[in-house]
Amino acid sequence: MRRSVLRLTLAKPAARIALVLVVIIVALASLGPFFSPYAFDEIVGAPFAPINHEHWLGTDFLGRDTFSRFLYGGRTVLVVALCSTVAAYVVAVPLGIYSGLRRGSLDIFLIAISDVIYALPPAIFLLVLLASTGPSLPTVIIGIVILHSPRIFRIVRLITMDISKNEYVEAAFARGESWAAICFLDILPNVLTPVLADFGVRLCGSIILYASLSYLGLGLPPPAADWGLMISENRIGITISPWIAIAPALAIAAFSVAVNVLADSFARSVGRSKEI
Amino acid sequence: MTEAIPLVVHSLFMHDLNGREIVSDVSLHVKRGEVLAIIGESGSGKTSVALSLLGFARPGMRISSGKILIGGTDILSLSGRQKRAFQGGKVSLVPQNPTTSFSPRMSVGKQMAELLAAHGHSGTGMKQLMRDALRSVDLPDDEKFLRRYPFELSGGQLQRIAIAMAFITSPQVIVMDEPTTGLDVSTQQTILELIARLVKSSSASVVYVTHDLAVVNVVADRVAVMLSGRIVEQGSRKQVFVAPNDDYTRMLLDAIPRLVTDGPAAVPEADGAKVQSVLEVKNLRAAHGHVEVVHGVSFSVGKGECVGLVGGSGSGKTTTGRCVTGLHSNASGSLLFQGHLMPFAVSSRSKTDLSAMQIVFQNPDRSLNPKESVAQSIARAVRLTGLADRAKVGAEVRSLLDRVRLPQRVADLYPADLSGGERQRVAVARALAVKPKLLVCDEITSALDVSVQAAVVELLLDLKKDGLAMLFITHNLPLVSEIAQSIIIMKDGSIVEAGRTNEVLRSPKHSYTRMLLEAAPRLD
Amino acid sequence: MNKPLLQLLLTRIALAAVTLFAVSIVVFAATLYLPGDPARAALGAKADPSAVEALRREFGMDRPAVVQYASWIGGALTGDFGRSIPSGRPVWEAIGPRAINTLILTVTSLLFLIPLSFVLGIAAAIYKDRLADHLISVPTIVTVALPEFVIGTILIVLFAVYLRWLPPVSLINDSLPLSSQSSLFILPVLTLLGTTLAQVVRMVRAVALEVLNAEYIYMVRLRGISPARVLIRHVLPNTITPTIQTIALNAAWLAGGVVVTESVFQLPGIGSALSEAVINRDIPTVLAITLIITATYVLINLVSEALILLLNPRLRVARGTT
Amino acid sequence: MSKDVYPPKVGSTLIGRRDVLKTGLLLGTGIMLAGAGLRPALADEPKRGGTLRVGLGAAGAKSSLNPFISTGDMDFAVAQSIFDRLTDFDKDGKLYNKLADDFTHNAEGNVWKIKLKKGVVWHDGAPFTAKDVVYTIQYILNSDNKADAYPNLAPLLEPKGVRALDPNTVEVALKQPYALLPQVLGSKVMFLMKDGTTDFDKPIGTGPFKFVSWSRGQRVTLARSDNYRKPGQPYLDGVEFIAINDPTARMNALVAGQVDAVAQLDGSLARLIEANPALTLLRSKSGATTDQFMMTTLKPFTDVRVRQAFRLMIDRQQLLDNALSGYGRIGNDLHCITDPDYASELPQRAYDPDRAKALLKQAGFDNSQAITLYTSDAAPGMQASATLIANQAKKIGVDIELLVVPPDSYYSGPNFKKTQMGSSDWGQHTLESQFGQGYARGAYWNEPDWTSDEFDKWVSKARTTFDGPKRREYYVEAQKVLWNEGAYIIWGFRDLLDASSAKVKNIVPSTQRNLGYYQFENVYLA
Repeated sequence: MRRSVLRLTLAKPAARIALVLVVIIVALASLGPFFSPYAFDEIVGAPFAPINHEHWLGTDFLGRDTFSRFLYGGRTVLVVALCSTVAAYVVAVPLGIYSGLRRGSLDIFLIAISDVIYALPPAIFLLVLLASTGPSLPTVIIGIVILHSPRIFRIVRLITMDISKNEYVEAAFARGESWAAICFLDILPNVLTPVLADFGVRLCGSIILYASLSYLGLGLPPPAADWGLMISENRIGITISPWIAIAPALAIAAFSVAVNVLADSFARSVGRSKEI
Repeated sequence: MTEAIPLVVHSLFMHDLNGREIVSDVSLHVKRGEVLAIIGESGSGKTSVALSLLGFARPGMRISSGKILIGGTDILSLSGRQKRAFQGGKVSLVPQNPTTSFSPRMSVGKQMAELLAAHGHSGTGMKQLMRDALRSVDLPDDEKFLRRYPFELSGGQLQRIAIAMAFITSPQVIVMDEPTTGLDVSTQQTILELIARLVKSSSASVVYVTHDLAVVNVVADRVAVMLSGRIVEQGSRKQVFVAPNDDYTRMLLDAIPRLVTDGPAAVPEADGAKVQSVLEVKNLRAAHGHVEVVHGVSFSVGKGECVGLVGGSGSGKTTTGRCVTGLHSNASGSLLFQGHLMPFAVSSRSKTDLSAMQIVFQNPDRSLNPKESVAQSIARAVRLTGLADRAKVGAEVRSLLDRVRLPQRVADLYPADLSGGERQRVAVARALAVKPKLLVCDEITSALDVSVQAAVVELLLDLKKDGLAMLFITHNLPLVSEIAQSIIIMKDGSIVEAGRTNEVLRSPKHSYTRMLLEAAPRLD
Repeated sequence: MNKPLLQLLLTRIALAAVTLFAVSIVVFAATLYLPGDPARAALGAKADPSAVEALRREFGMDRPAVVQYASWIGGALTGDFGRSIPSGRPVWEAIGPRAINTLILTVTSLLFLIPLSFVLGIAAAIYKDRLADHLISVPTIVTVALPEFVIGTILIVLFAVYLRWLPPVSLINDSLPLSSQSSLFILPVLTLLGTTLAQVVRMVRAVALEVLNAEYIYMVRLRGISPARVLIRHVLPNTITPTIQTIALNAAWLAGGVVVTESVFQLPGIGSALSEAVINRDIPTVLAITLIITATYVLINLVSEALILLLNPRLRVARGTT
Repeated sequence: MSKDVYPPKVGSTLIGRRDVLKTGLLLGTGIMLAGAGLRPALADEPKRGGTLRVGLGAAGAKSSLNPFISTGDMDFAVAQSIFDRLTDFDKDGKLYNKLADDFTHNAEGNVWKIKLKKGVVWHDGAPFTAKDVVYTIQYILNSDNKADAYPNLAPLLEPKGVRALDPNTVEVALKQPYALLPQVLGSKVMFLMKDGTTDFDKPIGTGPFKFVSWSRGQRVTLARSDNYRKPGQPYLDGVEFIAINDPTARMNALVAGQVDAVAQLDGSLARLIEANPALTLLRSKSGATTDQFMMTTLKPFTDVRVRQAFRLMIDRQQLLDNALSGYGRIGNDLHCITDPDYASELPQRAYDPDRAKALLKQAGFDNSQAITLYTSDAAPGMQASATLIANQAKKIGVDIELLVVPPDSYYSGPNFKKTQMGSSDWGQHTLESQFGQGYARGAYWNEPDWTSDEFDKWVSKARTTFDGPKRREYYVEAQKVLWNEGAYIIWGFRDLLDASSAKVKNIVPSTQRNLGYYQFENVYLA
């Protein structure tokens, strides 16, 4: 069953291309620094030098090798996006299952909290949060977790309520199975598939949020190489050396499109495999 | 010759998008005023054939070759506007499930008017037609009724409107796709009568698609039996029912549960000595929220006894079953299980009580965890008995599979890979794994095809022989008559009649029981 | 209006009010922790401590937090958001005209977003897996993956710097009628559309697919109703309701997206006013704008819920049915 | 945004002595000469008409039309167009008379008479008189008005010390003799307003342009003043100042023709402007700096060897090339390169990482402790130079961490002067005003809190010396102390860079400030 979902997910060429892209970009971000011709903060020439055989993407506003910075710059985005998204699931899925299965006062409390967080526009929330605590990566991650969690929580809760109406869950209760067994064997595996279908969209959202924060100067401090920061700090030269901003923008876009396509394909195949 | 016959299907082939043949070489014809019933089990292609008569194939399917002549015109050769003039005009459809067949955000009156407008009617003539049509299906014909939205009407009312709409344009051909399946037992009967009446007074050729042979008996002039996309037998109703030529037809006929008024009597009764009761329910009351749905029900199930709990939808039979198994705790009264008092909530029952009573549900799709293989599913239940050794658990799983007559190879399969009947057996095996004393079967056969139903019933009879007590909840009277020694008839949350099965069926005392008996289709 | 519907609406409104109240507390508490003394920031680092103290007193920043909150929320409820610390003028005076610009920006975006997403989403659903679907789905899936500032920057380079069709910077002149400056809104609106359209189109497409495959649509079609009528009278109404929530969420996203978009185009709206206020430690302005945006957000959700309730004949009719 | 304007760098108490008088007289002559030679030669006949649209930074909600409280570039540019001063600095930094006609003083040098130009008219038609000057000076001297110039004037005189002798003569009685009064009256925040002015909602000045309308922090519209004292001028029908804080957006707006000129261009874009025939690069070799400072009150910079080491580990050429794109001059850890008394004879400090390392070792510098450098994009090349310096420090094993904050809250932020290192920027100054503001004991803008008895000794000696060459000698001695022990790392002087559309003629780059000191009376559109 699981294998068939995977096969279905990758049935379309678009999904396979997306997988290749994801692999390439993850490899680029994690292994890139080992292959980079220069250090990310090394001054190698004049600012905004054009593309040449030595500097494959020219130099940036300070005269650093753009290609090297590009190779270094993917880590933070991917790590922040991945950490925050995964952490949001880690926080929200157990709470959602608990809330959906047991209801009660904790459920009402959690719903109320999620209502309040829902009411805060994401960008505004992060702006005020980072302005009041000072920009730091852990805060960014916590902020994104806070934004994602209630949304995941709601979905998990609804799906759990839906699943718990299934007869196999009732049968398990009637048989005297423990709460833990029911949560881990009956609810969790069945919640995970539909919930993970959104993973791509959320990861994409995290990437965009982090990149936007970077752009507003609330991300990693310079001289760090970071795709979002690279776009904003070189924006001034966009008409001279458009590729400096375009390379990281493309990487961000390609990664998040690819993740989106994969997640989409995954979601569709989950839908289809249910009908079989 | 063809001019005289309103509907002729000539060598129809249909394929799905993967090129699999769904309908193979189907040819049939229906004369003016004649009713042809197409019978088949799920996946036989009968509905595909029915829809193709309107020049339509469901998504994922296509009509690959053949001719469908409606009044001499091949509907498949028509395109766009011309075809639409036929659809709803010269050939109309009565759908299977009335509640999902009406546009939810438009009043029924508007939907009727829309149909008539599309076929050239307008003004007061149209209004008159609508009123007549509603009266002909015994519905109110006032404006207020026409302004109602589909969700405000019952399934039966909606199906009446659907039927009215099928007849309203005086089509040459009317296709009815399982028009009573989605309805309650008691409603089924009246709708069936209505259809029979309308068909008789109309000159249209009717194609009636169903899986229910008993229904066919009421309406059909001729019968076509379909299996795997082919018509295996076609003939007059009498010929097919009395002297079927095909093995499959015979099998279908045999599989139908018959109302055997002397059946259960054949099961040896524990004579003289009073049967030791496994479960005693006393004055059970249950409510959904603040609405009481079960009003003081008392009955008992003896050791090795099968009690049939029969009723229509809303009778409270399912809630009663759920109360017994601890899944519905909003209840009062007392439950005596194996001689001791048992609380209503699952969470306050003892492990031994929980495993001593098991429930199997109606819908096999939802009763197995899709993420667990058959072996995993059953093994989980086996482990609850305290068995931990891997090899021993495995052996127990294998023996359980044997017991429900499933081949060992299904052990590693997932629910998605199994048929409905197989899933239901896995559910039974899982229930048996904890060695219960009482099995509550909640409509366990009603989602299954007739032929599969028969096999499951046979399995249950086997289990009963082994001494397992059963509470068999169903709406299907003939089925109960085959399996239960005693019977309880419920209506609106109360027991209206109870007793030995053969006695109740032979001489029903309550009018509702009589009605149910009459509604039960028979083949003679 | 009938009773159950009215009750439901009132419950929703009450819930929204409670939420907004909770949010106001959270935001107010957050600003108390903003680093940097707003009074000192307003007077300059070299300011005389007694002047700082005086300003703190003048703005009531020396009072306990609860008292500050009470007086602030009391004022906000009557439309008085206090005075901006650096300028000493009423907050509303500064952000009022800017709020209008933001309103124009977001409302225009919505006016394009809604019909466009329905046309594109339903078209993609009808032509599922065919060329038209791909032509709609591929660009939308790409734009949804791009942050506002990337889309904005690309649009500027393309339409303003190279093609020179549109102004790259939205320099709105308050003394001229806004109608004469519509070209200044085109690129910002396109940017906001780029980030939101995709999600709504995808949602509409998914819902429309479900509707198109619903039994009642087949039934309507098999009654010989023309495709156009099927689309407009049956598919569309049944697609709208489930997508209202998505549109509302995206409208709310627009409210947040304006911060980045306005900064990319230097459009004087409340989004850019917020960034400025945060930098200037202009707490009253930060509070006012956050509250306004959040209130809009909550209001949009409320309206969408009300619309869903009103559009649902089940609740609109409610003749004794639950 | 330069902190030259907000918050203002002021405060030197330039108490002169009796013998300062000679200098004053000399300056007075200089004023005349400079005034005479001001009018530039015009290549073409100026055309009348058109509105100049200028894109520049603004201070948002803090923006005001009050010329005495300046905030961002835009407010200053607006004040420059509407108002005049008594004296002013020309493009090369020489003082000349603007609305003053002549300065005279008594023998002691503590009572000055200022003759005013005749025929100067306010925008509302009223004549400009001595009463206006008296009102303005008294307004500034009232601390309630929070005028930026208050600290400049308050030490010099009491409000009652200024009075009008006749409509064209103002008498200023100082607390002590002081020679540099004309120079002080030419400082940037010393605008003149009309007698009786209480608010600035519709400011009235004597400048070339009069106020039309504004929206706070966004846009100010000005029109030609028809009664401007120079006949036929200004050529422009009006000027429109448009706030565009983002440098990229400013550039885009210029390229797309939304504005005709922009102030504060990033060096990296200068090449682009030069290559584009439709645009003109405006470049002024000014004495402005973007620099770094080391807090002498915080470890490890309490040790002079560490300060010296940090100055040696800086690759100045790279900083100039990469942080300023080559638009500037290399610095020698001294301010005020444009001042005649600048110590140009001191050897240029070279890049010497080895010696830096050795010095650090001597000082027992702990390489494992990171140094925090507080910085921002608050001035051209500021954050870039900080980034580069951190990078260069790494080469000798010194770890510098950047603490970056948004530009607008840099100088007013809570961390300013609280970290081991900070970034700073200085506009064009004379040595005298630079020493007064940035090097005086206890002065707030003495950013590194650096003090030296020896330095103070030479400076006070210089101030009492009126023999030019001798005075220069003392200044050089003072600068030697700075060169050896100072706490600023002055790696370069940045050119003031602006750009305009090629059709904008006659913006004459000034060392004072961007876009020709924002003086547009000679500017016309071709």
